Amino acid sequence: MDYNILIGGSAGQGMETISSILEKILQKRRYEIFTTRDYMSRIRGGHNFIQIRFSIDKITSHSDKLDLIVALNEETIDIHKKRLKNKGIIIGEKDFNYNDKKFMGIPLNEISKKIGNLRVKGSIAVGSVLKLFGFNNDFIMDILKKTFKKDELITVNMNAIEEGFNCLEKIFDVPKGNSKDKILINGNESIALGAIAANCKFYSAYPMTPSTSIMTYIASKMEEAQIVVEQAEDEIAAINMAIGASYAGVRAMTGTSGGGFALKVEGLGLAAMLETPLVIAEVQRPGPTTGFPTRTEQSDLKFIITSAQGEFPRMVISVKHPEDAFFQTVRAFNLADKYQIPVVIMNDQFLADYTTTVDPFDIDKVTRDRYIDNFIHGEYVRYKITKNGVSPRIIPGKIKDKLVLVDSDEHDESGHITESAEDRVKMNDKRMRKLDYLKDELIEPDFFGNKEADILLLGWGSMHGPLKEAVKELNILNIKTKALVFGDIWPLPTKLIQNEVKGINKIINVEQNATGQLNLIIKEVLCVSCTDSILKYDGRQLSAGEIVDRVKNIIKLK
Amino acid sequence: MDYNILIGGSAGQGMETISSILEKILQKRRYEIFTTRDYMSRIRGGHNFIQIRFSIDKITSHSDKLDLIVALNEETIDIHKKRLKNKGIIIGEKDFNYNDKKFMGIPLNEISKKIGNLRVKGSIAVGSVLKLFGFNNDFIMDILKKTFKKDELITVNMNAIEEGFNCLEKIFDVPKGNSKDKILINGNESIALGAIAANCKFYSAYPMTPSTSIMTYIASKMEEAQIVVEQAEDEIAAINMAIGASYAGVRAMTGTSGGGFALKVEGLGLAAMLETPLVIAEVQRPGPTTGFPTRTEQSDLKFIITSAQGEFPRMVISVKHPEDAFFQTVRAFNLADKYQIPVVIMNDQFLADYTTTVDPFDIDKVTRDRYIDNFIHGEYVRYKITKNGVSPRIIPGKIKDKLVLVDSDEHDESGHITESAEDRVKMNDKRMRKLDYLKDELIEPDFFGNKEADILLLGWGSMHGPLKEAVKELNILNIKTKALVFGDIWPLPTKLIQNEVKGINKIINVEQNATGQLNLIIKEVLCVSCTDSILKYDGRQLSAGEIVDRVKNIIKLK
Amino acid sequence: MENKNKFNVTDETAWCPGCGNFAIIDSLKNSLNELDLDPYKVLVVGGIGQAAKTPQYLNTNGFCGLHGRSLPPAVAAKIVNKELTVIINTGDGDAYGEGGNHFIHNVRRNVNVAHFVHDNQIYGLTKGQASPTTEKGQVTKVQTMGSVNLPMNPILLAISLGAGFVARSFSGRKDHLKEMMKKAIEYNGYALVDILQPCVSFNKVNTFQWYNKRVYELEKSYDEKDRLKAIEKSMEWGDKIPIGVIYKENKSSYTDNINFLSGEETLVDMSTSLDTVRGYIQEFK
Amino acid sequence: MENKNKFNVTDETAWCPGCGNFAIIDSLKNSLNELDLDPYKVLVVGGIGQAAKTPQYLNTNGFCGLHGRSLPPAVAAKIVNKELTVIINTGDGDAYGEGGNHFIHNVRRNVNVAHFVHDNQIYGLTKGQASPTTEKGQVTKVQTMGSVNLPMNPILLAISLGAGFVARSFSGRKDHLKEMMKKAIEYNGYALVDILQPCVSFNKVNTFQWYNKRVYELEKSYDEKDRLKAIEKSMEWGDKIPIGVIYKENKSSYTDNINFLSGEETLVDMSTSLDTVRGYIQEFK
Ligand SMILES: Cc1ncc(C[n+]2csc(CCOP(=O)(O)OP(=O)(O)O)c2C)c(N)n1
Ligand SMILES: Cc1ncc(C[n+]2csc(CCOP(=O)(O)OP(=O)(O)O)c2C)c(N)n1
Ligand code: SF4
Ligand code: SF4
Ligand SMILES: [Mg+2]
Ligand SMILES: [Mg+2]
Repeated sequence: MDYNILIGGSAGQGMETISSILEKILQKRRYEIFTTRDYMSRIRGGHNFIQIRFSIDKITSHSDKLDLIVALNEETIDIHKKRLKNKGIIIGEKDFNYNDKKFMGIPLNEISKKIGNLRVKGSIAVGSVLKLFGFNNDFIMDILKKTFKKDELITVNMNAIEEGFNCLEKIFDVPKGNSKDKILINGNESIALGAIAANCKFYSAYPMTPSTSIMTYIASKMEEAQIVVEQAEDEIAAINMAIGASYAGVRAMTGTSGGGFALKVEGLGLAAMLETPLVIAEVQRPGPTTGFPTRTEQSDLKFIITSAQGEFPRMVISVKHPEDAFFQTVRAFNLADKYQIPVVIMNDQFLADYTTTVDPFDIDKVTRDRYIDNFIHGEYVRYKITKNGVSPRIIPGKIKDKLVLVDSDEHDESGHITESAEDRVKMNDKRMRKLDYLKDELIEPDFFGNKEADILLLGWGSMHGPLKEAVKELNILNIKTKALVFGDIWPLPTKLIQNEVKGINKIINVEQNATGQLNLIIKEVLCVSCTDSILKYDGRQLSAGEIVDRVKNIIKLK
Repeated sequence: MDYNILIGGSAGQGMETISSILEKILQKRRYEIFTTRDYMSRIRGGHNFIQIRFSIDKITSHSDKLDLIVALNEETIDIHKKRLKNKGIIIGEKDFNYNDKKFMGIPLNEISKKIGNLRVKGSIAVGSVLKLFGFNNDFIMDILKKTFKKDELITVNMNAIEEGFNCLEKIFDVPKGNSKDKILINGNESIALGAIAANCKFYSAYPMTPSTSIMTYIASKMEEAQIVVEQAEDEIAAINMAIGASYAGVRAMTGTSGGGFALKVEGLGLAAMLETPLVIAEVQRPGPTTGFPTRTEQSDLKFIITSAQGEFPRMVISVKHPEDAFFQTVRAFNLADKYQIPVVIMNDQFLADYTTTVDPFDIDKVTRDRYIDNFIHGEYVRYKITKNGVSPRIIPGKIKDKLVLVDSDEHDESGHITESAEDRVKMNDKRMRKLDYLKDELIEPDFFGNKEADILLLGWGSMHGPLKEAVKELNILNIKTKALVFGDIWPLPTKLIQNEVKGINKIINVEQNATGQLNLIIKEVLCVSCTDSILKYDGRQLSAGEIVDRVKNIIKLK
Repeated sequence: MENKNKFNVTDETAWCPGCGNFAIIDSLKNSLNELDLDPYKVLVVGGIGQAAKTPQYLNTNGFCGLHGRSLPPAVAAKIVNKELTVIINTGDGDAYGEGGNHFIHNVRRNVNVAHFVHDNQIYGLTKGQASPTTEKGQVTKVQTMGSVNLPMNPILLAISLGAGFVARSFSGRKDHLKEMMKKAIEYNGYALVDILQPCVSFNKVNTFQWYNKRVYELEKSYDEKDRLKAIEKSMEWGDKIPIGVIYKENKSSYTDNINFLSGEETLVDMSTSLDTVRGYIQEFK
Repeated sequence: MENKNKFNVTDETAWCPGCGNFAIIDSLKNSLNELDLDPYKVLVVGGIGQAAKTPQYLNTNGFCGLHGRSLPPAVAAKIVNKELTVIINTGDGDAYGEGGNHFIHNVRRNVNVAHFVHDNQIYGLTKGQASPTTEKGQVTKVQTMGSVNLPMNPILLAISLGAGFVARSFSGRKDHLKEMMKKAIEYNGYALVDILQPCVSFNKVNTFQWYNKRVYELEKSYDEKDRLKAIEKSMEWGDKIPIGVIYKENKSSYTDNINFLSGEETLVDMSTSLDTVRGYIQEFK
């Protein structure tokens, strides 16, 4: 069982509210959910759509085949009807000028006028959808209360849903949901929660789609959780504030998308040179420059791993799904503190915005390892040369008579500017030495599929979900496939891949970009090259189905 | 014949004037010259030195062995005396508390007091140096006139030189110089001249060592050559102004060092997305961040070739020596105009500041290819899809009723924002297609050395000079060696190297950085890896002699 | 929108119904039309944001660059080709937030451009965060405890920096706005018009009504040449908000100050001869 | 330099003999000493430049970050730990040029820090290009035709932006400077002291003598609380240059405005319990 509902219309028609109500009902009914969002870069008008897929099995990708289209305007039907399954149906305003046996009109205008509020059309449609699946009105009142808050709005929307109920008959036969009590969450909210769980106390950023929702979520808890969320004047200030906050002793974070990251490049190097821990979230969208602000791509990888002048250690983690996003964010703070380096969390619009059902994050697994000294015997110098390159760190103003001097110029152990060749080499080596230790902590890529496979798919970050489903499906089709999906991506973990590529004649990188950046970094590190590529760079996420088709195409099995 | 003079002292002691007078005299005497500068990041005090090497043969590297030390303070002797050759000598103030048969004191204080100007000590020393080499006072008057301008200063300095003459006797036996009539120039001046020769009309930048001298030179001709030199409020403004100027129709350029480039990353992507030609000079210094502001390194390569979000074509040229810097700058403008892409000229402090004698640049080889249309039949769209990805370009305001619309959002052929997947793919492909054509224009690396060599040295940019001498010397020592030095470096030209690596068992990358970045990009592109590396990252340039020693060390021939 | 206006090209925009941007673009088209400019001789520059989409909807040359970076390419284009009428249309976040440094330094540079800031006191395109002109205390999804920063006064700031033409208008007074725009375009030097613009989607405080109730046109007697008075006037904000030319002073602009740019010939038509360059090379002998 | 000053640590600097920076650092040490601050509770932040090397030569905590970016880390450090006395020492290029955007927005943010700008009206470390405060017409190796930009008036600018403490002093008046510094440090909020500082190596126009002849201390009767008068006073520049507290107004600072920062406990000592986070996660059910 696997149903896929598309809700389409123009920005400002309240699609977000409708779909969120529907999702919550499905969640309460214990289904697994996977919802993706396709928005234009505008506030009103245009064409946006949301696809809610639900199932009794765990699902990790959207699907291109639709069971139901909820059309808030006629354009939606034109654009999406070709994706309707054989038994699929379309619902929409009964007055739409559209004749097809698949179309079921609902008198949205009429009913909303009757109710006396033109903004309840969406709720009427929700009622009709529920009826199509044979759901009763359990849970709805609670959800409406949380959504609308004002009594008056709750009542009219409840009425609207009930009216919608009466418009249609049950069509789809769905088994009862039976998942555990799950949370419904997206990637950015998971990162934000991870930051709060890690005890991040300072988040400075400048708004930029699709990263803004990290800031918005933390800001929603600012007062209660006592976290400073500072909207900086620009991205340069944002990162430099975060570095100052970290220097002063709290865990600090900044977040942005590619264009904002470009402005933070100098600051990234500063964090590394000062050896001040820093966590940066970079949520990708298609470039170059402004590109497609509200769409998805994975094209910033090479940029992020090499950005800033000079040479220094950094860690880059690409998050794979909401749960991973949560725990990797916590880990990012721990690694940043342990090695006193910048750690970049890479995400993309797809994972930033898709919502899915997952087990509640297990808070007991969260650790907060600060590696900060509270006592110092004798003289304190900030940049003591040590075996693993990490120098004892203290918080300025916390230990009597101990001073913390940091400098972006090359410096000696005490943090004073040096011009000495010898000091320079020592300091550079000290900084780079951290990499040797960091490499031992790397998490190898996730493996899934058939150990005896002839085909190896490689992916990273958010491609995890679609690849997981694709591999399952390919193996069902008897196309023996396995996949590795990298989370830790720089430094690149090399053990598993070196094993898994042995004897494989089809190595295919599956990436949401045009140049196959994962392939390029694997070449650089291991001199191993993919034989084929599945790439997409039109701003729309590869689905499991698409990956399956393209693999078939590559092996000429069409 | 090959002499090496070091002039050392603290900042503010006028070393730049002394050495410039000495260089000019040697130039007039038709010697080949190679002068390197070692400065601290301060205006007064500290320890700075200049090494003037001259010869009757072409020389392309500094040397660590000294024939003569001109010590303006005692510290200079302490620091450098170990580098003195057997027959080398030291001159300095006769009152220096220094006893050694190599030391020849000159009464600088006494004479300058007598002359009545304490600032002429340097000129006295110049006189003594000239005498040591048996030079008479030819050319001096002319040079002093150009240096000091004011009559009074010319006279006292002439007196000083003559006094200096009388202090010592001839010691070194030098054959007469016989080079052609050459110019004495450094790398940054050559880039600046290249820009003027290319008819660059707009140079916007923010001062940053070691790139500032490009701006300073162009500014010195601002009025006469009618070039707008605009000191921007920051590097972001600098690059965005240059892009605006280029859009409006002139050739425009910006320049900076790594930290400033970090701030220009977003603008780099903008130039690429708007398809507005742009030339950027990036003059490297040791990082991370502020690092060593006045010293040298080649550690920005990977950063520059991948910087900015998203994927787009760019060209990166690392300049090899002053003549190359001149002609590559001209070529950079031509390529930028031809492909409507950003072209980055990479330089470093070593080549930026070293002065050497070269044939006057042959202006007849300069072409100015603009690829701008002056007539348009029918409708004009800025981003017409074409076979080679380059769309016809016109200057706004120049062709009646034709408009030029550019946008950093993904756009259609007319420059209007699009959200279409199809448009996106077309435009991205169009932009990337330029790379296919650009690759055909790449200049393969310079080859030198023994065709039958067992050892292949690889370098890029300014390493050209030291490598050239090193290869010559190694072959004289019967260590059969050849070298490839990349100028065009991204996209990487691959033909020659693929040939030259065949059958070689020692491939050694020689780079002024810690991670061997050239090796890494060769691995990425060709899956060819160096067997050994000669790396240096203490801010001091590898000399030919050092390279020879380290090669010997690698092949265990010590 | 008049159809005969030669700056018209489309009625399709990405703006919300009721947005103040519609009135601003109409006034802009009308002012360009009344000044009888030739579309191909006009360049409109935007950064990124809702306001910054203006060049997309005009029949002129257009440049939509980076968020916050509208001024640098605009002034450079003017320096290169002063025959172009160069106008910047962009948001308050773009102009005063991300672009603040270019704002303050371009007032000092005084290139002859007209800068029209669509000041909706909010970040529109990114869905409603505080901008530099957002009132203290205003709650948004990011400023959940209310904005704590003192709002910026762009008029006062521009005058303090030495701007020679500083005006305010309101999208709800289209004719007034048009006149301000015309004056700004005609002024020789950097000219700022801060345009109060309701954002119906995200600014629920500074609505059309809010502005409409408060704005008043400067009295006839007002002396726009008195700098100190202008500063005092520019501090007026709250129950009454003056609109009009708050300060004006004639002075030479950037291209007047550089001799080779002050003549008839524009930089885009100049060329350095190769003989000149040959001479420069000889100087290194 | 008094040897007993606990902020002393070295007499070795990278500054030129005769530079105004020596007097500034002396006054700073003396003011810190007289305020009886504890070195480990003081943080001095610089960007990059000659002035910005100040933290290198002090017995305090020090942060030398990026050119132009001294304010963001400084204010963040203060927000995190308001027990630290946070001072910024940096150049005019750093503060008003590259760092201009942080300057204008941190005035608005009003965090309790003291900002001491060593205003030598030139870029020192990079060898003498025009800074935002360089006089119009001044010739440098880059401004070969003379600087064409209107010089910025930082005092006027800061007041216009709403700063609550704005002062000017001169490195040649060490006691006056010390008093200004003390007041700025004690002021609750963003406090600017623009310090006239001769650069003997690169600014041959604004020399010690030039300043010394012109500066005068504000009359006793001067009312530092009258904003409009302060603005008028701040426009005085040329033959006579006023030094002293030009404007002062008491108001709440950033940490006063955010309830959980306004108490005794500092952010660096706060912690969000994991139970709280567990609750947040439950909200997604
Ligand atoms: C470097 C960068 N940072 C952030 C953004 C995201 N962004 C786009 S528009 C905008 C603000 C829009 O506000 P404003 O300039 O006031 O324009 P409005 O939409 O209100 O007209 C932001 C933050 C971006 N595109 N680039
Ligand atoms: C991003 C960046 N751009 C440029 C520079 C080069 N730089 C260092 S200091 C400086 C200006 C110094 O002037 P100012 O801030 O007035 O300080 P001063 O040396 O005069 O005290 C510049 C441009 C840099 N270090 N980083
Ligand atoms: S979001 Fe606001 S500014 Fe943007 S178009 Fe809508 S109403 Fe206008
Ligand atoms: S260059 Fe100027 S500012 Fe810098 S130390 Fe020397 S005199 Fe002082
Ligand atoms: Mg706005
Ligand atoms: Mg300065």
